[in-house]
Amino acid sequence: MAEPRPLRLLYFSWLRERIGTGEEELTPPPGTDTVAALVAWLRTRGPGYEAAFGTTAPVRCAINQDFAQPEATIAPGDEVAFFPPVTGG
Amino acid sequence: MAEPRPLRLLYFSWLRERIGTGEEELTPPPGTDTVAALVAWLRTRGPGYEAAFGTTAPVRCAINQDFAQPEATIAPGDEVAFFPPVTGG
Amino acid sequence: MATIRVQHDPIDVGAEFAALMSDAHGNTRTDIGGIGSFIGTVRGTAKGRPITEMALEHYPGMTERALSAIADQAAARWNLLATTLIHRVGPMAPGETIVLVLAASPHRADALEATAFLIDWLKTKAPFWKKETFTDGTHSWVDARETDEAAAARWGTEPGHPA
Amino acid sequence: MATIRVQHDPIDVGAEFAALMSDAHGNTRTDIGGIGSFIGTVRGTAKGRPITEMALEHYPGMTERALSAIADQAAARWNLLATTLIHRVGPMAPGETIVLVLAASPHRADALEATAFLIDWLKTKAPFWKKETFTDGTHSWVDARETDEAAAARWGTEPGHPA
Repeated sequence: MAEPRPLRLLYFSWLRERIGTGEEELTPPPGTDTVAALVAWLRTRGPGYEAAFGTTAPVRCAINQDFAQPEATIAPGDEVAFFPPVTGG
Repeated sequence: MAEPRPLRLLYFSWLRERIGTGEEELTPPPGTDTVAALVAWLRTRGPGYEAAFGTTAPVRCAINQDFAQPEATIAPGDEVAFFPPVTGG
Repeated sequence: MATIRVQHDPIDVGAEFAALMSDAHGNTRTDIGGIGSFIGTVRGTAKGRPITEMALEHYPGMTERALSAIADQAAARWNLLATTLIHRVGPMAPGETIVLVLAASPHRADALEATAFLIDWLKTKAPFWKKETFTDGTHSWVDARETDEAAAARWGTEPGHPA
Repeated sequence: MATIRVQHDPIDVGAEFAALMSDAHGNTRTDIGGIGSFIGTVRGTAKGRPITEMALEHYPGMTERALSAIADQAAARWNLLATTLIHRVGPMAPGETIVLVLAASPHRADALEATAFLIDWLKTKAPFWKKETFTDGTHSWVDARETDEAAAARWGTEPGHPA
């Protein structure tokens, strides 16, 4: 079996500020295979994560640079980004 | 009574080319007091006018630089312009 | 605040945009949030035949009145901070700019809708006429298009003015 | 034929228009009849308070993918000859240009509709985030607006992509 590869996690805007980093590599526990499950696990990692994911403020996700819904599947090695609704233009 | 003042007549685009001038001063017969009556009289003035006004090609009119309908009233001294539907932009 | 101009000289799009973004003292305006624009250019063919030149004739005096009335209508319908309507006259080569419309607003919906309105009305209510010259030297006055009338009609009419 | 760019440098509207009107050999294109444009600028106030700076953050990589996908959608829906999408990132002063959209077509209806579509989708589907700095030094991330979602929704969705 291949070596398990970590997720590449990216945070933008106020999620980056609350978590305290814009990028990290993490390997969540086995079975953490959806966006929703990943968020639930991240919230256990400390007050910064709780401040980022534990409020009513909407958070969007992209897997490998495509928008993804909470039920979307994540796989080892994926680039998973979290950010608020976009406000460019 | 004041001296009767002629109309200032302007022609644009292919009306100008067919009539052979872009501008002239004319005093139509008494009673020529609408755009339609003016056009009817102009058509009697020669083949150039007939070629300009006597075809099915639509002709627009402006009195004193405002668009005017055939039944609009004209008065001595008015600037009356004839032209095809506009095609700028 | 409308800039209305009929000119023989080429239109400098960048300079007109910069002018619209400047206040009376030459400082950059900070009340504008979005600018809609339409730029009309001379196409190199007409009815499938190549052209060498497009010439624009107009009705001096009435043209400026008509363009001002169109800008006034736009200002009455949308929240506009600045409007630019510049139309060239005389001979032009394929690829050159015939007309420039700019509409500035705090918000983009107003800017974009006003831009569409301004060019739709300009095309049907301002006294300009296009003449195309073909490669064999013949020329042809451009016919008005029913699609332009339909585009203008969707905005309704202003009171007291024929459509 | 889409020009997609994310840049720190100021956007030169006149230069981008000239580039869009030029073919690969530097000659003026003669197939274009109309160019629609939207220019977004930094307003000097937010929620009634003056700002000193607007900073734009983005998601490098995904941004370019998203902008390309938006341009592709526009090209699939309208008859477009060229499209330009340029978005600035980093700090900007009030009055500066944040975004430039250009859509060129043989005909103006396509150019204008595509312009509105491009900016509506860019505002809701491209990963940019705005941060305003107020005169007292505090800063605030701009909240997404429901009106932007509604504006984007009127164009429908592309197959296989969430709205």
